[in-house]
Amino acid sequence: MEKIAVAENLRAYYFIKSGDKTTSIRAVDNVSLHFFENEVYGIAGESGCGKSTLLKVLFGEIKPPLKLVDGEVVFKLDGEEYRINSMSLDQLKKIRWKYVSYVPQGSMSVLNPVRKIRRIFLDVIEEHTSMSREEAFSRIESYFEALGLPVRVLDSYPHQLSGGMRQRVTIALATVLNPKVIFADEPTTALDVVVQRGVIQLLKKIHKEQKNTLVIVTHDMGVHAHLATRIGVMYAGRLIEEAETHEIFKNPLHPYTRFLINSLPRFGDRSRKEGTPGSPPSLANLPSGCPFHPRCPIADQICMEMEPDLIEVARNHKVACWKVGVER
Amino acid sequence: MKFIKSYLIPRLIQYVYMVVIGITLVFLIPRLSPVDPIEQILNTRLRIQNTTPEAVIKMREVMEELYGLKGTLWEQYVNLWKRLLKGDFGPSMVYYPASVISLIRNSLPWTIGLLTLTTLISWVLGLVIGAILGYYKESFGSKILTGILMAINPIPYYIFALTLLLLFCYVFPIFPLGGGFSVGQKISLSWSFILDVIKHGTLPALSLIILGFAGWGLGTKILVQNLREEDYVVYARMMGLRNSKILFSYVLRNAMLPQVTGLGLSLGGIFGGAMMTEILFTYPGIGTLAYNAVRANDYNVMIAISFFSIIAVATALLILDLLYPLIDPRIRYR
Amino acid sequence: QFLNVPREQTVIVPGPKTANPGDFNVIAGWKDPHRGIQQLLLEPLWMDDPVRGEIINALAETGPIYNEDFTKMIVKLRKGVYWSDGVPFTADDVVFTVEMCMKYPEMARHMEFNEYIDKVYKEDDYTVVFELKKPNTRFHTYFIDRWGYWWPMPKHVFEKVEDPVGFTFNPPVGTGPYVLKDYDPAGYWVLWERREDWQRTPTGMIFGMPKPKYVLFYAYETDEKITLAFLQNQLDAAGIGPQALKALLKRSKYVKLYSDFPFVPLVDPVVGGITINTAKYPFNMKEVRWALALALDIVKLSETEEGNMLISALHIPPLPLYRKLYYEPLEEWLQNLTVNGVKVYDPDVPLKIAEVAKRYGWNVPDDPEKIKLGVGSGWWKHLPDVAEQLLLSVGFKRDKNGKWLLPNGTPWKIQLGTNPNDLVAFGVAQQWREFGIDVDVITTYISGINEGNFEVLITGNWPAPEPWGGHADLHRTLYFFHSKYQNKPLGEGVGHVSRWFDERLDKIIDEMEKLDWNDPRNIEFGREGLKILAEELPTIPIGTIGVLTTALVYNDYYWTNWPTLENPYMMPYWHWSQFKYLLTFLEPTGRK
Amino acid sequence: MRVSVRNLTKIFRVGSIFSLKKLVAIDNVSFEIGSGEIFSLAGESGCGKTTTAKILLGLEEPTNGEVLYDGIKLKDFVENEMHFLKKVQTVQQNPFSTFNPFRKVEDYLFKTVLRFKMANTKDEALRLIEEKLSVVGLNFDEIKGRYPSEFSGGQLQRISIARALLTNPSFLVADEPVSMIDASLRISIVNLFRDLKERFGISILYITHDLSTAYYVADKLAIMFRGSIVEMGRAQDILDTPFHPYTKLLKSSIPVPDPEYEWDENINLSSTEREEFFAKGCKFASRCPEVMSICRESVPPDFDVNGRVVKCWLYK
Amino acid sequence: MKRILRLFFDMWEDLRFKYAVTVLTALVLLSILSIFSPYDPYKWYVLPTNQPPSLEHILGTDGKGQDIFWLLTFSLKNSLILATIAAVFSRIIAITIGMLSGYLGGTTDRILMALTDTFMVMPVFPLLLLLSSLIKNYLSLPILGLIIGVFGWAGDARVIRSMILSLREREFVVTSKFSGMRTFEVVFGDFVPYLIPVISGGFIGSMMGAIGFEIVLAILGFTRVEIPTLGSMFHWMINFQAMLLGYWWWVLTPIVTAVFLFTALYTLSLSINEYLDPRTRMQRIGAVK
Ligand SMILES: Nc1ncnc2c1ncn2[C@@H]1O[C@H](COP(=O)(O)OP(=O)(O)OP(=O)(O)O)[C@@H](O)[C@H]1O
Ligand SMILES: Nc1ncnc2c1ncn2[C@@H]1O[C@H](COP(=O)(O)OP(=O)(O)OP(=O)(O)O)[C@@H](O)[C@H]1O
Ligand SMILES: [Mg+2]
Ligand SMILES: [Mg+2]
Repeated sequence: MEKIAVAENLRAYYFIKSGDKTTSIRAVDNVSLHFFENEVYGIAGESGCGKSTLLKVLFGEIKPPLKLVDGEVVFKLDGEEYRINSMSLDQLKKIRWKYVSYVPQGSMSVLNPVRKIRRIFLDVIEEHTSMSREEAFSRIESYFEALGLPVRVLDSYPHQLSGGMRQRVTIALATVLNPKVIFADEPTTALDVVVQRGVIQLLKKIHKEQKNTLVIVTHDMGVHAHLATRIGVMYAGRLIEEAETHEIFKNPLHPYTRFLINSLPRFGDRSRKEGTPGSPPSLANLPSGCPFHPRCPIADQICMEMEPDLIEVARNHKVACWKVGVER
Repeated sequence: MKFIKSYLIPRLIQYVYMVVIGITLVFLIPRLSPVDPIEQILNTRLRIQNTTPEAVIKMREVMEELYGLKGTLWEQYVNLWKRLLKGDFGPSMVYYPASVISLIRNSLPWTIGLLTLTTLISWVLGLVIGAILGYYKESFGSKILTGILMAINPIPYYIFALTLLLLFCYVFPIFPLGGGFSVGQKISLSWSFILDVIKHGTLPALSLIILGFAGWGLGTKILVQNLREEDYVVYARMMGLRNSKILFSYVLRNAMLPQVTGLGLSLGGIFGGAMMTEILFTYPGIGTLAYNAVRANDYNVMIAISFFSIIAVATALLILDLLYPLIDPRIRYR
Repeated sequence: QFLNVPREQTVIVPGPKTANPGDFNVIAGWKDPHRGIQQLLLEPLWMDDPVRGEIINALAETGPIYNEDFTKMIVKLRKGVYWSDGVPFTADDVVFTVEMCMKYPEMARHMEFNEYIDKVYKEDDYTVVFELKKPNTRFHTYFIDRWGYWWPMPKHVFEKVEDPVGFTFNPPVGTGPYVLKDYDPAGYWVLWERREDWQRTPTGMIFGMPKPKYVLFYAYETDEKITLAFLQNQLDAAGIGPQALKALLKRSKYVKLYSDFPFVPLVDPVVGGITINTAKYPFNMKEVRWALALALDIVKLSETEEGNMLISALHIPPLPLYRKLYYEPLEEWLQNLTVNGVKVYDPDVPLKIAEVAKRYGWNVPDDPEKIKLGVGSGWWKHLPDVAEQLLLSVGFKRDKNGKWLLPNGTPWKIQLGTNPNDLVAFGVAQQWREFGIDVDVITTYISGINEGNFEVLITGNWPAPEPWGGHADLHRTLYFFHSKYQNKPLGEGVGHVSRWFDERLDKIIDEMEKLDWNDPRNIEFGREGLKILAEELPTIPIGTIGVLTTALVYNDYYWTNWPTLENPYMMPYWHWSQFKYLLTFLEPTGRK
Repeated sequence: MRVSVRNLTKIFRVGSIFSLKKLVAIDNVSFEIGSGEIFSLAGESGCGKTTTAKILLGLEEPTNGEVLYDGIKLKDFVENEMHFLKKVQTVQQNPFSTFNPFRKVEDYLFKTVLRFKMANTKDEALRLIEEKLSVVGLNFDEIKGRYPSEFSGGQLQRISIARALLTNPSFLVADEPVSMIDASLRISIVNLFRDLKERFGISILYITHDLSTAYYVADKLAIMFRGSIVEMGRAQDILDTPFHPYTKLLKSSIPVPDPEYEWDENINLSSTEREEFFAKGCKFASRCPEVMSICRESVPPDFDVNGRVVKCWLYK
Repeated sequence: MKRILRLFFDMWEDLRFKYAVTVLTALVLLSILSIFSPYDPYKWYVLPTNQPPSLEHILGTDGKGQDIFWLLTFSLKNSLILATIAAVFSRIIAITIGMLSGYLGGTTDRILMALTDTFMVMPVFPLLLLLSSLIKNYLSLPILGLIIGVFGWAGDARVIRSMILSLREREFVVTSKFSGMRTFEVVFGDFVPYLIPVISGGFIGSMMGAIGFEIVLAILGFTRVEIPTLGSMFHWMINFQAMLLGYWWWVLTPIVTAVFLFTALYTLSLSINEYLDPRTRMQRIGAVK
């Protein structure tokens, strides 16, 4: 499998100035990962651990107060390499939507309220291709048909659509140009389970037909189980475990991941389950050593002093924990 | 049907009570004060003529009769409505026996012509330029222009207009000193007449446009600055859309909505006239009529102007509310 | 350049703006007649001219002819006068107009006519007879035009009209030398054209041809615009404030002043000053009123106008006629007038004021006589000590800050009503404050003045009613003070708002009313009346106050031979009825 | 405490005050919550769960029907407001909006103690607060002087529960108390409810649309759809073998955290949510896979199936 | 107190806030300086008229023989007092009506909103003219302030009402209720913090409105022009034809002051609003770096 994007040592901090002192929020701290062609990569982790920030960095959308402190993201698209974090806005425009697109968190407000859906699609197509208006229209309509979305939606305004429909329209908008990589930030959160199911099915369908790389962020492990081929688990701005989906669910190695998987209630099982003890750390003021050690039941001295690296402990299974896997 | 019952009728009820309460206040304010409008007319006469004091008292009676100032407050109020509903605003006190309606009819076309045009121009200018200023708020040019607008905005209109007058009527005598058109011009639809009217209207219009533009521009700028951070604008930028497209189809289109209300109110407010402009440029219009009416305590004229202006603003708001769903698809007649 | 008539044949003067420009029927209602209607279109029976000090017979051929007991008045009309539409003017028109005015309460003179006229009829085409219900020695004054009011209207026009009150009289028909040519539907200007048959009007018959073919009344409204228009020679005459005058003098060499010093023309028969409500405590005390007068330093006060002030100590203006008849004969009496044993009159005030003007750079003549001609006679001395004694004598006290307390111990605060730009009034307030009296200046219109709702005014509510100006008779000034009008409780309307009256004056008025208007004994009574007013000082005449402080300027660019103080051939205003006569004296310069 | 809800109906007038259009948010709902029982109310969004909760809390007037607390009518109960609030408490959906960001969190705790006269002195109050905080696994020092923004969602939710416990309530209404919390914290909160029930015998109305947690804690479960309860009974029974087609759909739509699990078919969604509210007949008819003609005509009554209430013509 | 200080220093980072505070402080100081004025502002003709600026009279003298600089200090003081009165008064009405209407709802709401609607459509300027020409005898600064205030509350009352309506539905209000808090505690603890941006913005806005109205009224001669205010400075400047006569020092003084005053108030309201709005606040902090 070809790697379509590689990220090395990403560090992205929010710098917040209040009064005379600046605090940095280390939302993404030393994260390295890569994506293969035609895979669904899921990023899991509890809220506020830096998932959205990571996605923004990967997409090249870095604006104050967020700053990329270290690392870079390289895309290999049609044989060309793009160093996305050192590209100008004009250069970025050329690859966006054609090659890389983005489904933002909270689809409710990303559609221009006073523009019909059709016009919004047209805006995107006109901007990135040289299609004529008629071509564009037929393209949009056939795409909607292909996705099983009602075509009449095109003539509605965003507010006339239900939440689930709006989310699906946003997904269609992000994929209408058949991009190579799609970043989706919590595309199903805040949706009803029934609606959520529709959205997940839509994403699956697109992935199957377009064979592109889908990077999906959510903290709902159920969604990951349905969609992802590989999963990366984040904690406090770091990637702490990465493996194929089956592996993560069957054999979670990091204590945090273990809590995450095991605390999920399941039908037919009312036995008592334990959640992760303690509460997540503040990214502005991380504990020393492994950031998870205050909540970790198996932590010892080294965990408090030194931070573990993410290393491959089994085939395609990486973990950042002193207590896990092969000797370090 | 649903629209009529659930939206139009309640909205019309609101319209009616706004007008009724408004007129009532306008009726009450001068009447609850100790001012006697007739006294002023008598005073002027007394000063010039040798009218005997007895004659004055008799004249007063005649006048009270003529102006509907007889009877209790309530009777006067009922009478007022009787007259208003018939479209009769009574005679002017100063220009007796001319009817108030005829005075307003004389002034209104000028005011409407001047103010509709200038309001629209300054609104459009303010909207477009303000949007650009807000959208590129970091740019140097934007900061400079914003600064200029902020400095112009608070200059009292009178001073600003007088400066224009000195500049373009005296230092560079390009424009006439005032009036609606040249003396001796016959009102017609000929080119020369229209040109003449434009020439006379330019300076008053310019003064209104520049100051109006500064106001609208600053207002729009702030709106746009906030809109710039709306999710859909941020996302449009992420989608790689051109700035011009984002500015006009995403930002401006949305910035327009709140400003449309302002426009409606201003257009409705036209009935108040542009007092200062009219006084300074001796431009015919409702403003001087109102000004002189206030000074001469010409009740009927004041009530009529207030009446029209309340009706106009209320109507503008009503029309706006009815049109709003056309401009803003989010709003429906519920 | 924005005028579609030949500029060199046109005189342009300021006019008022009207909201109802199409209505020329000034006999009905109370609209402004000075858009050219009274000046150019209409002629009265008699015209009063304060500048020349005489009554001009206009449509009337002679003065009024009364019978023995003043119950009948005969008016002889001028022959050969035609209305502007070619119909001859006759006694029918006069009778018709009088009867019409008696019929409609909205019409001019309705009250007076109904009170006095028993019958009016024509004896022949040029003789009108008024039979009166009761004797009136001054009945004819209702027909004298000084600043508009009653003019004969064309019977042949009005008799066809169903509602003469609502009738707009457009196009108007008149006996004056001009006819309406055009007017602004927005009300800013009216253009008049000289009649082809100007000879068939009283103006033409008495004074000859009015020189300008056109007269334009144009409302420039503000001083700024008047100045700018003047500088561009788009205006031939104007009354402007001292500040605008300065700007004008600085920039134009065609400015011609009616009088160089003071620039305020001495032509209007009014006297401005301090009007006091003597029905209100403590102004009912003569001592208080005198104290207020003596606390003023008139010379310093004149600084508010840079020395450009007219002065009158008496309750009539120092017009040439009145100087001769009243000021000069009373000069000695004034000089000997004492208050609290101190002589209070200072005859040299004009010269001192001239010094002030000189200091401010105005062009002041050296000849003291010339100065007095412009400024007037003397005024009261600045005697704060006397003022102080007067106040103390009636129980006032000063507090430790030197502020005056009323006899009951409360602080004394005067409410002074005036106009927002009356500098003299502000000057008066300043000086009284300096003397220790608190003054609240109210610059907005005060209501209920006639009902007594005020303390002190410096406004158009003159200290005394105007005399005729063109006639020696002072009855018009005095009779408003008659106790039958004045002796009313607060809240009721009165004759003169000061509410002051005096038995001695009552007697004088009653005597005057028995005498023919032209009887020289009137003059003696007038002097006695003035003396009483000066002694009692119910109000304090000053001379020119803010509203009167306007310079009369002419533009010599297109027209010359404007009237001046040295050559006062006619009342010099364009808004007075005499304007039609003035126009006959003008000379075109021939400039294009 | 025993809570009985009888024939509860809530009709909202939609639109302006003059409008005649009605929206039946709750349609003739009856249920009973036993003492020391966790009763779960589940269903898709907008089906009327929150409205039911609000009525129970006295925040909203029912259009029809009544609520009885231990046999006492809600209206009479609410008369004595402080007493009512003391007995009936609430934990809300979103911990981040439960507290005013401009208020210190401890304010709420002290106010609750003092206003309900749970303690007389500040020290006593403090002791009480310490006690309840320890129940939810927090201590006062962590909270002192801090503003809501300084806490994580899980902490806030615990504080919120601790606050509700301060008055020793007998009945707790928890409206989606875990929907905004991370998966890893969710279970701890739900565990807490279990403990409360077991240790203090508190009755709990647990509103959620997360059926797996309902399965985990609830004794009884009611599935709501468009204002009506379509299925009600023992939680485990319902979720193990759902009867109503809607319950089936709901259950099958839950993304099971198991990569082996696959959905069998694509579902069909209504694109506008309002329509179903105004349909006559069974409101689920338009997307029910087992729809019959009667479903479109008349509203099914409540059928009793194996001790379960099912509102579906299939079980006639 | 410490919080307020910190707040201040935080905002001080904003250039506009710096400008606004600097200018306003300067202007307020200037108005306080009036205490030390060697001249009584109600005394005229104490100095030679129309003198250009000199060491003795740094802004020259006017046509009334007054020192323009010292007159300015009084004018500023009075204009600021007037503006504050108008602003406070209109805020009181706006807050009271907005809160009552939003909180009580029902008939009260409908009646109050009917009144509010009406005030929105009233022709403010003609009525202001009318009113000030009517009660002239009593037209002191505070009364003028009150009159201007009467016409300046409707819009904000509506905004406050709608904010209360939405705040009322916020979950934390339920929490407050279930914590046993009383109505006034809810209003002050829960609502007021959210209303503060609107109130402060409205306050500054109505100050600007009041100063502006006073200027217009004074130019037309509808106020008591003897009282030194910015408006009366304009009144006399126009009346004495200072522009035609080229007395630039007299013309420019009130203009420049007005421009500074307005821009400062305007930028202050901008920066306060932005600071209190959390979203833009973030953005601003980021941009400063
Ligand atoms: N614009 C910003 N300024 C300052 N801090 C920010 C900003 N955006 C996010 N943060 C902080 O950065 C951290 C990571 O945020 P991020 O949105 O990436 O988390 P997340 O994992 O996506 O969380 P969620 O599941 O809630 O979406 C959080 O602690 C958040 O408070
Ligand atoms: N005050 C109100 N006025 C009008 N309609 C309302 C009102 N409150 C709720 N509704 C409507 O009643 C229905 C039920 O709402 P409710 O909030 O009870 O649903 P819910 O089950 O809690 O939904 P969610 O899962 O989204 O919280 C919805 O359609 C809602 O739009
Ligand atoms: Mg996120
Ligand atoms: Mg809910």
